[in-house]
Amino acid sequence: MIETNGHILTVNDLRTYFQTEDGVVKAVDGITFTLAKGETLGIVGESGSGKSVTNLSIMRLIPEPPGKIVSGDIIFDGIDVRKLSIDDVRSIRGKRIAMIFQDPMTSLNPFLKISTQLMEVTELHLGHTKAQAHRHAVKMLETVGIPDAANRVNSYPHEFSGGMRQRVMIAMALSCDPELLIADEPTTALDVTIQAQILELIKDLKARMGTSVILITHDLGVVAGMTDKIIVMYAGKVFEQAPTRELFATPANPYTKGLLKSVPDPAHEEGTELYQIPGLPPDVAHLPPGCPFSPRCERAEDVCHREFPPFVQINENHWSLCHFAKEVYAESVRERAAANLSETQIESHPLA
Amino acid sequence: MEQQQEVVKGASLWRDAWKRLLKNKLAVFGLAVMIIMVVAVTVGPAIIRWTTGYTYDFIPPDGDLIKSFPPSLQHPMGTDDSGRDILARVLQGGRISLMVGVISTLVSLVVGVSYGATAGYLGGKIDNFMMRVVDIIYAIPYILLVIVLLSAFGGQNAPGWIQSISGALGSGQGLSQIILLFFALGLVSWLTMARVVRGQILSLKNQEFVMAARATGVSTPAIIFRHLVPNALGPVIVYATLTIPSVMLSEAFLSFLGIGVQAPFASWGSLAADGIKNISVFPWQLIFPGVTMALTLFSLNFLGDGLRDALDPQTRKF
Amino acid sequence: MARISLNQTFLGTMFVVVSLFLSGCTSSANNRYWGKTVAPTDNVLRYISGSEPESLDPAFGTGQPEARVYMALYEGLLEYHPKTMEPIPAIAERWELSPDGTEYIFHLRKNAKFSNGDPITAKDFVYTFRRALSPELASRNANLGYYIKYSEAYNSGNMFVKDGDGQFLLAKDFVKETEKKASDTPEAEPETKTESAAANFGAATEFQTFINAPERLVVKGSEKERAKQLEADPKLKAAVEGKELVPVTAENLGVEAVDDYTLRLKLYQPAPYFVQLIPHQLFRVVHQPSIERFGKDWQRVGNIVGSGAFMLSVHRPYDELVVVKNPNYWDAPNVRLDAIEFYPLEESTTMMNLYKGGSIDSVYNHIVPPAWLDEIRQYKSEYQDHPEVANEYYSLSVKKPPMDNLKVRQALSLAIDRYALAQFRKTPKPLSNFTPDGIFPKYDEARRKVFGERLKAENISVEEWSKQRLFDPEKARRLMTEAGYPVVKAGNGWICPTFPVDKVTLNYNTAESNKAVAEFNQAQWKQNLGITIPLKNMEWKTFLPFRSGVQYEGIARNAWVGDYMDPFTFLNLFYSPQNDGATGWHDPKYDALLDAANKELDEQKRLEMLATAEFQVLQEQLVIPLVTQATNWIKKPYVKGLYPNPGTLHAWKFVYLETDPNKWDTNADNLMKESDPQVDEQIRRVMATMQK
Amino acid sequence: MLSYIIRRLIIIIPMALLVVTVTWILIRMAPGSFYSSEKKLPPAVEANIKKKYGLDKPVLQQYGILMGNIIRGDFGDSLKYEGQSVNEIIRRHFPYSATIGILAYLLALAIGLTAGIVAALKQNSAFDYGSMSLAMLGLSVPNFVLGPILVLIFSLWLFWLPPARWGGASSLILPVITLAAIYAAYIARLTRAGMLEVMRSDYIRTARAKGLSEWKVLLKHAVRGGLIPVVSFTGPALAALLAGAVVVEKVFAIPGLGNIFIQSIFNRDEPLTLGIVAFLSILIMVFNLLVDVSYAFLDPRIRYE
Repeated sequence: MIETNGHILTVNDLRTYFQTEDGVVKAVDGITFTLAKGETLGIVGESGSGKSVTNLSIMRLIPEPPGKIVSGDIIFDGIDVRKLSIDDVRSIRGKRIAMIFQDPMTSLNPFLKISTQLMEVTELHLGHTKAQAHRHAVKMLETVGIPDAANRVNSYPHEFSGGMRQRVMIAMALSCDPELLIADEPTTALDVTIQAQILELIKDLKARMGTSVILITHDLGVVAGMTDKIIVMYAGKVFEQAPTRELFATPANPYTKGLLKSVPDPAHEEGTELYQIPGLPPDVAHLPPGCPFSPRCERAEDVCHREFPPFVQINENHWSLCHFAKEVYAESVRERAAANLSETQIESHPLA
Repeated sequence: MEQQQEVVKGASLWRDAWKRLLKNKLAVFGLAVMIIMVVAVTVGPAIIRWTTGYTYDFIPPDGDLIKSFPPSLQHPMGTDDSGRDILARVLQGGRISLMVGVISTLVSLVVGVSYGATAGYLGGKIDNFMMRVVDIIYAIPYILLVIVLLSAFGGQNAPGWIQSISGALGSGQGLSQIILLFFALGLVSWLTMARVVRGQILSLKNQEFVMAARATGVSTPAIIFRHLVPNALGPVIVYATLTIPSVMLSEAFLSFLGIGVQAPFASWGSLAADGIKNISVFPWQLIFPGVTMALTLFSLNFLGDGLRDALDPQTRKF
Repeated sequence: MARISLNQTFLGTMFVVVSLFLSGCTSSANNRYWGKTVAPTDNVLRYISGSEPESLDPAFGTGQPEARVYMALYEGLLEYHPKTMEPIPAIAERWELSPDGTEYIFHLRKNAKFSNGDPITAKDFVYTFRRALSPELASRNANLGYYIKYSEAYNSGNMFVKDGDGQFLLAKDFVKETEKKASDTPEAEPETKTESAAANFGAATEFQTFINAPERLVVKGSEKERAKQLEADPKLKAAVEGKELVPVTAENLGVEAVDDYTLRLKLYQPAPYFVQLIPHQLFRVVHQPSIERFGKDWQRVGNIVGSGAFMLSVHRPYDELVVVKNPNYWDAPNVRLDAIEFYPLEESTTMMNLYKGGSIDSVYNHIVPPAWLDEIRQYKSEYQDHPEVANEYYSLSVKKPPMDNLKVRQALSLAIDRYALAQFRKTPKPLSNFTPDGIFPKYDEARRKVFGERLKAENISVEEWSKQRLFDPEKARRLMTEAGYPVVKAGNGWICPTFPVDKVTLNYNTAESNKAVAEFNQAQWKQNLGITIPLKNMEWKTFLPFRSGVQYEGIARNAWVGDYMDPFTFLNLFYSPQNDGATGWHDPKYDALLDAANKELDEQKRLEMLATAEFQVLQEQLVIPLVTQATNWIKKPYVKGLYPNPGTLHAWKFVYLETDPNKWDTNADNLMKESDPQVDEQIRRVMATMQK
Repeated sequence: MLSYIIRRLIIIIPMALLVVTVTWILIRMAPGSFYSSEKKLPPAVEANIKKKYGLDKPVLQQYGILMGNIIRGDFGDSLKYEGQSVNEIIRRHFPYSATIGILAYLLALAIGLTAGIVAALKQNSAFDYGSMSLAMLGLSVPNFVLGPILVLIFSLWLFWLPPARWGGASSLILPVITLAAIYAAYIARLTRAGMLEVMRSDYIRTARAKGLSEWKVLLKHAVRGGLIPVVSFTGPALAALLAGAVVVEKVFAIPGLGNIFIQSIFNRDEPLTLGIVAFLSILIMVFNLLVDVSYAFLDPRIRYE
């Protein structure tokens, strides 16, 4: 048993590389974070930034080959997941760590009934008989708010709407009462109205069951009201890590600032153009020598193009990967003061 | 401006596919073998004739030499029952086999793509009717079709245009029969092509760019052939590569039944069919044409697979 | 070049590996026999008979595959001699020919029975003949019986013409002028003589009076065709107008059961060789009651009643046909095999595999691929070849240019090296004549004499002349040049730029051997005349009408297997109404010569007349003769009494299996000359009844 | 669903009649007739034959009679094989083709599925490359070459198995292997491709995330989707196999329907050709229908109206 310090999950210097035709892609390159029991962590980043790979690595679901976890520790409840046999990993998957995926349209097996897919989890992990499993499945569907669950449990996925399917996925994930729930962009593929419902559901269930949650998203708005702390990823690296409020209030990284700026604000004056981070997400296989964000960074200087930036600690819980982290932080603090935003006003941020 | 961008994008798509293809070792092997084959069958017969004097139809006048000799320096692949140089015959046969493959596939491409695309785009009753026609042709014994075609249009009965093609290719009626065979095989193999294309078009036709084209008043044939067909080209090209070997096998089958290419011409299939009869006495009669043919089909299949992966990296369908 | 050698290295390696494997395996086989050879444990012959029989009705099936099965199931008046194929006694013990050669009397043995035990009498033969020739049966072989008086008229559904006072009009009164003239050749016999001579042959009966009466006039049965016929002949039209037409019936056929054991056959003209046709399947006796009872199902196992040494026990079409010994057969004690399993197969490689694997004992002819012969020939106890009553030739379309030019035809023929061809095909013999050599010894003699006389003027011996006809490229080039297509030297070879190759094609039907021969001849013409004649192969049924209708341009592959053991079966191919030679050539003189020869009762004279006809065919170069075909045939060494006779048709009752390996055939160069005491004694006994 | 099946079944009949009609026209266009042979028949004999088989009637009338009989299910008697009805010939020879066809398909399935699934699971392994190269070889060697080579090895060198003919289980081994080879190769490639595609799909990731074992993921979640291409291939392939494999039947002298069909064309045996064409086209269409129906069972998303 490894010392946990009350953390349900500790990820230390995780590196997951992919061997591709274009060379080695360092999808995740030295990620470190911890997650306390009952805590919710948000991982934010553009597509390709490595956030999904991080979580697949935790579950050891990286397809091998071409992928490989090159180094790092993944300590889940005192167990080093990386060192487990694949059978032992399976006994954790679905039972102690569960996942919800981005696209509920494709994540459910179209060939099998909902009941079958729900039942097999509890049959496997909880040793349910078919009857028990069936009852449990119905109960779980009711829990996630599916009307007429007793009948609908025998339907096929295609007979459900997208939102309903995601509810089914959540029901499936929570079937064994897991200690950690990883929700990988759970709302991206859904209509805006449904998005809110699903998020509300996750929040609600988390509160009830005390599960720790990792919420992966590219949408800062989603994490604002849900999470305790946030990791911002870019090009396989953690660019900034901070408690949610602090990150929103005083970001210490130009990339985070850019992300925050590009969130549309309904209160914003009409006619002004929406902010857009210039350029495209980087080709992870061919990163520039310096800071990976430097080509797009408005305040990049020579050193940024030349040297890889340091991971600067701003305060106890706030880190930023930037040559000018302190400057950016100071700037944010200034801006915040100028805007005279109160803490309560952050709570009422349009996205929260 | 917009169009230009499209062109650039299209070109890079092909360039990417080409790059991916070059990374696939088996596909590159297949491509290399095919290039070598094509070059060999194109210039090979002339080289052999020039260096040794043998041609595909040269039967020695001396009765003692009219039999099957094992491989030697003089005849690297040995000779066949009639004392003809097998190397010369294999190279000549390659011309016909590859031509059978390519021409029949072209016929199947032209007919199959237009037919399938039309059926798929028009849809409804017309589609249903057109596909039933395909079903019916599919059920008609194609051997009968070949017999009727060959007898009705073969030899002196050949229509002028076939005779002029065979004249242009430098030989008389023997070739016009072969050309008929190309068409007969092409007429059979377009059916599957039509089905493949129709399937592609069905899934494409409701996409936004078609709606857009329709909304701007583009005519139906233009939509089919300028907008839909180019987008279905990937699977079509892949399927075409795989059609070549299957047509070559069909030709071999017809040769096995004795209604294939016209003597003294040969194809790899007919050489193998002849060789298999003597396998226990003169194995070289089978081995050389057989290995050459298998190697070619092998390469074409690899190339087809590689092209499919290169053109369509996400959905690696069979 | 570099590439080729690279490719060769790769393929060469493959080749070495495979051939090492091959040689390692073949050397382990025993050397004495070819393939697996073990003494038979049961008394059953396993024989491949060719394609699936079209029918088990001997009057219906036309091919040799059928004939081989019929020879087990049915017997006729006479049977083929196992070696020579001359007719020998079967159900008839002996026969007599009337002095005028138009009437046969067969004396049937009294103990002959059908397989169900019913006795076989002359009445059964009358039924058999009438049935075989009936238009309703529509047998494709029916014309083989056309020598029998009124059979053609009956088979064609024609009519006699009866005038007011009940008299029938006679044929001799309506002979057309042209035909009369043609038949006025010096060799022709006066008709009256034949009629009087036949009058008192055998027992006098009422039928004999009718059938010996002068031949009645017949006209076409169908109204449409009759109208056409009468239109063409005003004299006939006038005579037939208003007269009563009486259909020719089965009863009018020249076949009569004089008593239960005497059968009389009346021919419309002398045909001394007709007896050769009597063992033919068309005339093998069938069982009337079962045919009438079961209708079209009479040939099925359980229904079928045969007359041969064996009877049907199993028939699984395309798989096997098993016949077992018939206990009711008159000569049953001398039938040696318990059963024969016939396998209908067509793929020669498959047959050779079955043979080598020891699954079969023998096959029909032309099965050993020429390429295998060098190896198989060493096993003399198993492999045999022998000249066949069959030739191979190219028909020429003599009415169309350039084949209408005799010199072109001769040049094409002389440019083929038949020695090399025979050497290449291994078993056939080069053929300079049209009728196969070495099959009809008496005819060969007559031919030598006749040809010698004809060639005296040219001051050349027959041998020399024949030899030159086999290959003479110099003369071929000269003739071609004379014909207006100069052949000139070019480099090492020859060219003939003006020859219209686009007007000539060598057509042949799909078959491995036809292709090989065609390619050989194409190369010969190319090398010796500088002419590249395109080849064209056609599927069989496409080819047939194309050839027989002389639709082809130039050359068509042809071959003929004699229906009976007489040169006439070959010379008949150029007989105008027949034209199976497919050349488009007609000559009334030639027809008249053949007619006259067939009426000739003196055998020697007749053969000389036939030889004269053949000389004309050769002089006109209507066809390019290639080879005398040969059987090419294998049988296991323990199979005895089976001979490579000229038709490869075996009288099964002489066949037996020898279990003692010491008595197996060993190194017999020619089985036909080997004596087998058992078989010889059996044949002698059968033939003894002829002397009664 | 039921009404869909019935509708599809009903349309089979007119389609088969159309196929028969086109085939009939082709036969009539082809030169030669069933009675043409080496010997040119005398006109009287030819007239007798034409009369006997009703060929002297006007062509349209012949067609009418033919179609009338066919609609009643009577294809008449073979012209080549006297006294045997077409129905009887089909009934008699179909079982041979069906036996080797089904055995070959089962063998092909067993080999192809195993090889394909294992190759997909061990993608890029030696087994994957080995089995897929073998499959490619199977697709590149014509069966008229493979069959005789097998015969040479097993019948003529080792004397283990009979070289040809129908009779006993041992005689089935070589033809079944010869016939199965190309199908096994095809199925292996289809299976591998299908499995690879499915194994990459999201729902397989879901299944894995549940903690299911690889085998369970494979058998419960992947196989159904992965085998759909195999099923679409099975329809036409099985129909073709049942209909007889001409080459194998010729090489091994098996009295199957395929060879008889080809022979009937060469013999111009019109009723037999038409009968077999009708039988085969119905067979093909029924199998295509079966495939479509089995999609509905395999894939709950598919519904036929």
